[in-house]
Amino acid sequence: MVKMEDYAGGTPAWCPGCGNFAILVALRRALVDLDLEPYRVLMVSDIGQAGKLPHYTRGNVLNVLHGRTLPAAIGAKIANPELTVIGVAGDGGSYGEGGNHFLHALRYNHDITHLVHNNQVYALTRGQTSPTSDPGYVTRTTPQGAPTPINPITLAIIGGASWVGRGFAGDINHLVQLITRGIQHKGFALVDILQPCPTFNRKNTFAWYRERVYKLEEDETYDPTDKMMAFSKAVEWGDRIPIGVIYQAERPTFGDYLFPSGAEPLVKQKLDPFSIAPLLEEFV
Amino acid sequence: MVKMEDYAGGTPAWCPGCGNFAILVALRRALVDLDLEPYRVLMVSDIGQAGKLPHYTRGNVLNVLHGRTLPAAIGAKIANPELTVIGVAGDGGSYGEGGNHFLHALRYNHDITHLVHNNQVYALTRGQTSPTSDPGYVTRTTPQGAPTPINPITLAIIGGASWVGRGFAGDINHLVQLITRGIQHKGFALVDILQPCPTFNRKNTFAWYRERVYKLEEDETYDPTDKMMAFSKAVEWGDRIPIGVIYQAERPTFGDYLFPSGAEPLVKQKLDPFSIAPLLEEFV
Amino acid sequence: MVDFDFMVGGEAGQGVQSISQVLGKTFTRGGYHVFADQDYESRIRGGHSFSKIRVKNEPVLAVAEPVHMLIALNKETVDLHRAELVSQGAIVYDSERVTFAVQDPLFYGVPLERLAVERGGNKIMMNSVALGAAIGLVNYDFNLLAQVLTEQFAGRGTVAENNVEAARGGYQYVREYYSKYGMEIKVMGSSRRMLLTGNDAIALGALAAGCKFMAGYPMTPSTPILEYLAGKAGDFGLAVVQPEDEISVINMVIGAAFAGARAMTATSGGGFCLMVEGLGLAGMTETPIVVVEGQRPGPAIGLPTRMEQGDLEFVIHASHGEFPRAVLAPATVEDAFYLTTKAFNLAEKYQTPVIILNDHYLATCYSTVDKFDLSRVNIERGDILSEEEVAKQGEYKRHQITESGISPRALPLTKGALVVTDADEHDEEGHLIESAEIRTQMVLKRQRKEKGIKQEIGQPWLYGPRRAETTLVGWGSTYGPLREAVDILRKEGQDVNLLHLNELWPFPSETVSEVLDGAKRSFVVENNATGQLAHLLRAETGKKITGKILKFDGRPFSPMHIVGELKKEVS
Amino acid sequence: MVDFDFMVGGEAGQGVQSISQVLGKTFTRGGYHVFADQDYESRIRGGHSFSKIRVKNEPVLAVAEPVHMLIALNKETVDLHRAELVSQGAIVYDSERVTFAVQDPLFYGVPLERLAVERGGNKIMMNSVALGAAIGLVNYDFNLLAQVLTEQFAGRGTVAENNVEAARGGYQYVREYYSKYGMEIKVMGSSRRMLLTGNDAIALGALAAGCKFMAGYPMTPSTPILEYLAGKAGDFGLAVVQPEDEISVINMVIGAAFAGARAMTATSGGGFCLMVEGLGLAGMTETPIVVVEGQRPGPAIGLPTRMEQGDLEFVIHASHGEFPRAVLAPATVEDAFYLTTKAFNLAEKYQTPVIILNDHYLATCYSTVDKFDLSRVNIERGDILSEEEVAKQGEYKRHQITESGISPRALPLTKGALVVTDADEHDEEGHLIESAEIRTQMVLKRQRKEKGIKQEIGQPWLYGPRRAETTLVGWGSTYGPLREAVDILRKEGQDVNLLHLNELWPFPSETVSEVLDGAKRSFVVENNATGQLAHLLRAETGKKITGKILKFDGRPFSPMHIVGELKKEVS
Ligand SMILES: Cc1ncc(C[n+]2csc(CCOP(=O)(O)OP(=O)(O)O)c2C)c(N)n1
Ligand SMILES: Cc1ncc(C[n+]2csc(CCOP(=O)(O)OP(=O)(O)O)c2C)c(N)n1
Ligand code: SF4
Ligand code: SF4
Ligand SMILES: [Mg+2]
Ligand SMILES: [Mg+2]
Repeated sequence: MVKMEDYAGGTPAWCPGCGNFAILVALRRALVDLDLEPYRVLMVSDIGQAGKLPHYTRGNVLNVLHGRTLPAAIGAKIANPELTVIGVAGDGGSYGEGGNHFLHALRYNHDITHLVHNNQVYALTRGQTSPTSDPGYVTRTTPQGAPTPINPITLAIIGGASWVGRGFAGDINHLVQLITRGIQHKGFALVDILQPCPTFNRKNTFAWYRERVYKLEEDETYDPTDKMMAFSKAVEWGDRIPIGVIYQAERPTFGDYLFPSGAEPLVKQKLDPFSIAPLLEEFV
Repeated sequence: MVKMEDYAGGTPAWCPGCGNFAILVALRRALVDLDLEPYRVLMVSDIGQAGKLPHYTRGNVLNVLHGRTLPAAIGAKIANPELTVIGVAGDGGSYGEGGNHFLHALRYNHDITHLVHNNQVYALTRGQTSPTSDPGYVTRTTPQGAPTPINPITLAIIGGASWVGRGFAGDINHLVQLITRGIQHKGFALVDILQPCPTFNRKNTFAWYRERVYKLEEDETYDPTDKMMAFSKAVEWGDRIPIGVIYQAERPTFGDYLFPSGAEPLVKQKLDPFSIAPLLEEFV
Repeated sequence: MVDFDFMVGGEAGQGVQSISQVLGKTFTRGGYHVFADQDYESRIRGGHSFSKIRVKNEPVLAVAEPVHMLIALNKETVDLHRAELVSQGAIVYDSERVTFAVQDPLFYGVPLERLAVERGGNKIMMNSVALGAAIGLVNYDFNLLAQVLTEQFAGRGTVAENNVEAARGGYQYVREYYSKYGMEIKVMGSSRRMLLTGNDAIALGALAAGCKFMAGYPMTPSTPILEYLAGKAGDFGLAVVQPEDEISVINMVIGAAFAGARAMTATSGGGFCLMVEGLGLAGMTETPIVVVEGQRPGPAIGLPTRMEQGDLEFVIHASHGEFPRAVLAPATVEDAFYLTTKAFNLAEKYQTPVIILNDHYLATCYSTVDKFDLSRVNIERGDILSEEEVAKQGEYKRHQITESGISPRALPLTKGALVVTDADEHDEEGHLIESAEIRTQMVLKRQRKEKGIKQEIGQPWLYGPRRAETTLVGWGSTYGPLREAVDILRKEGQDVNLLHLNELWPFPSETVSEVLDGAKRSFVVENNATGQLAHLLRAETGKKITGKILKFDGRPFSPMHIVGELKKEVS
Repeated sequence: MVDFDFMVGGEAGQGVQSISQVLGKTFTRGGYHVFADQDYESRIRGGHSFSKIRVKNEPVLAVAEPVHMLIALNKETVDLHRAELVSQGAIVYDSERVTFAVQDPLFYGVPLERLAVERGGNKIMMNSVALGAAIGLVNYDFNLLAQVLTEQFAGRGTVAENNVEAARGGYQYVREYYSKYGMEIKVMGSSRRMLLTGNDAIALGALAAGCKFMAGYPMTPSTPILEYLAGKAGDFGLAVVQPEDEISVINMVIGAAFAGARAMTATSGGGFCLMVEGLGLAGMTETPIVVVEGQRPGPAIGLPTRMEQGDLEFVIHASHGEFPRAVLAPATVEDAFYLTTKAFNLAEKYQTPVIILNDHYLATCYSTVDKFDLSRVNIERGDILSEEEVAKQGEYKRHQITESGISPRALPLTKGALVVTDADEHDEEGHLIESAEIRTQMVLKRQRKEKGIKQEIGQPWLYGPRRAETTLVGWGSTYGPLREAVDILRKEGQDVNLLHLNELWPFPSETVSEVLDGAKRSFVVENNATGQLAHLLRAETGKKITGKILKFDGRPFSPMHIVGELKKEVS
């Protein structure tokens, strides 16, 4: 049985009161609940406050360039599908610098879980606007206020993600459930997490979110497999903000697509130069 | 009065039967209809068969790197809003290599018109899969058939584009209208054009499209300002494919956002080193 | 003579940098010269950061080794830096929150937090209390501090007033309890010199040069340039945008420059990597752009908030294919301003990219500088044809082949001219070609521009005698420490001079060769692990440098470190 | 002795390349050696493209200047290339579709299109008719051609048969009408040698080396590597993916390599630009990756389907910061195969990126090559710890500091080991740090790996005597033309040798210095405009090359061109 101590790591370098602490605890608890030993888990993260998370727990870790979490995670998953691969990144890395990877990961349906610490700001670089900053929010690079943001939830649903959830760092128990389900899902699971950054985001605070979030799980009529219903929830933002599993569907993963009849994990295959002998004949 | 000859350019290096010829004619006619002299127009294009178009007509031309049409066009438009800026690119450049720029151009609502020659294939590089290849379509890089594509029309509507149209290279008159309206629109106008590539796309031919396309303009109940209606048309693909203005809305452009109280075009401003004298005091 | 070093240390978030800046301004106003550096971690709160602030009665371009006063915002600062203090030094710390096992005679306890609350109303103002205490200990003029604080917090209601009161609390406390502290800094006079960082100087340089378009994606150490310009965009009618990524950035800059606006960006090595393809596009389309590359330790993310000079050869060879470019690496804060204005001129005159190779050290250190002489800033836009000129000339060809390699520009929307350019190889009209002959002509045309640029490249700076037994060779921001090292060594009787390069490419081979010919031995001093200047210099001149003094731990050189390393080398 | 040059020319889409390949295979099977190059435009239909196919009774590595037979699929081909024909030459053309004002005695008209329709059923088969005619004119064995065509179209129903019949039509026509044509090529024997391009060789090398993950984004000239591997993915259990862009590509490759698969990509300069930041990430995280960079003329898009060696210095210095890498530039098609297998070994043994610097010429030219000796291919994966080894060793540290600089790898999902790495500077465990000491240690550790790589770098090839008055210095794919140029010059009595570099970085300075010391004068021969090897060589050895023979028109060197240029230089 895996225990919380198995996932004890270094001391976080985050600010007191940062929403990231809750996400760290929730991820650790989810992994414990799933009884996954750390050596079975690969966390891929990028640069930003979010990206530091893997250093504060245990597991295999590939920390990459800002915005490149997804391609690195995808490469690793294709090479060894037996790894549980979890992406960890910020809103800037995921939707800004890494926006193209995000867009295309949605349609390919890679079997990885992507946690986005969405604090609606570039935190590690000290508070510039991010693609999810609320419109009008003033930052040092947008003295006139931020422009129209993107909505990662609608994009994910429309773009082809097979599992889309939104969590809130202010509700750990709910977040544990959400991350657990995301990891269990076979296919690309986006977990967009509302993460207050008390230092640089003075608007979207714990209190601000608490007043607004409500759980989809509490609405019995809500059916996350209904795309149009999911879409109507996805566009909600402002007075009421839904959290929970917003959308889910079953469709073949990229692994299924790549090797329809299955294949030995690439990393386990034998390397044999003589295997190419028949190919040489093609060139005679 | 501007005439068709004003827009006569070099001899196209396209294959006989290519859909690009019709797009070239349509663009020229639209510019003539709009009575825009060539020196008022800036065509920004990238690398690919589509990207060669500006060489075959007249105007100011900035031909850039594969996938980079949009940022270059945006930079030019911000610097000189008096230019009519038209982006010309393929599906690969627009939605693959340039996917991130596309995603973000939607939300910023730059006042440019972007023509995508969507042949659902990488043509200039000789026939690899593109982000819009029909699923299962076999190319040299996808012997197992192409994976799930993106739908640029839904993405554009959801992503915030204020004007979204789809044209067909097999219907020039309709295409002329569409491009004209796109250019007239104040804000980001995406004109996705179904462009048969007889050489590398043996599936989506003129005949294939002809059997399927129908004009939204012919349906009197269709209201492109109704987002949900637009969305329901946007997801149509297969037996019936709508062309025409799919979505339109009015919202402030990026120029309005950047200079809410207006500004002299950047290129017309006087450069004066002494203007910074007051700033030096800040550092005393 | 006054040559006094403060050091302030604490956690990220306690205002170390702000103390350092206010202290610097306060002494600058009193006629002193200040140089301050910044050492901080890549985190927002906690950890340890510190700054040295050197105050001197004559120009100063580096911090010195010994510390005279340590302003400790937490206990760790004392533990870490106690040993760096001179024997007569002072440690200002919060006597009510921090206790030490051994009570040191240098300890000057001040109830920082209590006074902050009592006088300012908020414990966050303990940094102002500390400022007051520091000023008080050296018996400097409190009014100058009060002035600076007031301006610093102008427009924020009672905040300014409260901070001044907090500072006054610290000031009065030390005047009362520690009036017999030995070292004094008297006001020398009144000065309107500026105190600013390399980043500030570059941002101001860009504005002075008429930069009208700035696109940037945040990246340490260059983010402040983007932020400063964003703050001035409204007033100066320039467009400042933060797009989705650095690829978008560089291509927007190219678009804006093509349309006719002076355009730039600022990034670090990682962001620059993403701009490399665009750099070549600017080269091919002959579009004038300015790119600031603020180096930090690599590869990859490396040490985001630290110092390195590891990108020299990368930047000179960046992008596939061959095209002319200029690379300028400012030596001082002042140099950063003037070189930035020069960068825009070179870019437009030669229609090609110009790179300002900055680094974390110069980007973040504060230096006292005379007000920039704006009459020295010329705006040379090169050949841009008006409508009339176009009409006179007949058919306009964007890439006309000329002897200088420079083709007159016309800007789009010039009646009579169609401005056509292509990322592919093209003919004079800008249309794509396959011809071997035209290709050759176009390569040669672009190459000829390099000759012109080379003539405009400033000569390396020589400090000390023209010939010396030992020549130190440096580049970029190490100038200050190197210069001081030469002073120290010469005072000790050693025959040393300094050859310093701040305009690096096209490489000023002749002067470098000549100076090295006069030296018995030569040493490059570089903040990197391989000696990139030595490598480049050998490629350009054939000369082999005797030895390399290298440092690649993410920290800048200090003069004494250079002196020490050189002695090891030549002993 | 047979040394016969065919040239085939026509529009894009007429099958020039396919004729060249089939002709090449046909003669290779008869015991000859073939070398064929490709000249084509960046378009799919129309324009002009051509190929030279040289057939020799002994090994051949370049095409020669004079053409013995011109196979003209259109009139333009005759107009453009008539002058290149030897006086005894022949021009095969469609006598019913093309007419010429002056009827040349060399004209061998064949009703290509008519025979294609009559015999093959489709005018598209006129290229097969032309093939038959060419074989017939030189009175070669038609059966060999029929064999090759049959295999070429295998699995496509009657297409194979129809093409053979079309070819037979051409063959019979010329045997009937032109049986007295003077030059013959007799079958020499039977051979199972291969005919393949540099791209083919690299793709096969990757498969032989056990590459299990290939990500690529199409870009000339490297696309065929991606396409070939995609075609074999199913059979060889390797994953081949075409992601959204090159940034995704390189980071996927890094992810796959980190997880433990041998992983690679192939691109050109423009795509490589976008991979540069990832290259540094591989350096920092010590992840073994192989990147093929197929050069073409730059900057920017340049001439997409043409030849240049303009990226040498870029590739050696690419990415900010400093880390070890290897750069291998295959000299021949055969070399491309073995160097590719070596690239994977170097990458894994030294856990760092290895770049195969290919170019458009080598990528696309066909060469007769002995079957690759698969027993020469060793798979050396370096230190990878098993579960047992990890258990024995105790705590696993991914970036353990060692004398060689190499830290034993464990792959994720090895029980007992947590594999942790970071794009930031990190400690032995892989966790990010701020410490100056650890930073220094880690930089030195990575740097030490370069020593190991340097020892494995093969020595430059020396052709001709060890010492000569004139030494030509080349690198990469120019080996064939250079070697032949040396042969020509030596036959003329000149004392010339060739120093050729195919393993370029770490630079083999010692041998290069030694050989140059023996030469009175030396000339680099490079397909670029600045002489990048000369620059690099001087940086590494201090030696100044006497002169540069440069070509940058997008076309490869021919032996005679080199001979001519050298004579100009030394006269
Ligand atoms: C290519 C590149 N550009 C910019 C940076 C600088 N950078 C580091 S973190 C960051 C923003 C992080 O924002 P986000 O991803 O939202 O993470 P957060 O810090 O808010 O958790 C940026 C721009 C970088 N490291 N690399
Ligand atoms: C960075 C980069 N990667 C790849 C290429 C090669 N390339 C040129 S055109 C093209 C694909 C073009 O496809 P698309 O945009 O759909 O245009 P089409 O030719 O189909 O009109 C590619 C991959 C390039 N020029 N630059
Ligand atoms: S800056 Fe914001 S996101 Fe970063 S650690 Fe502090 S509170 Fe958290
Ligand atoms: S390859 Fe396709 S897109 Fe390109 S010119 Fe030919 S038909 Fe048109
Ligand atoms: Mg964020
Ligand atoms: Mg296309």
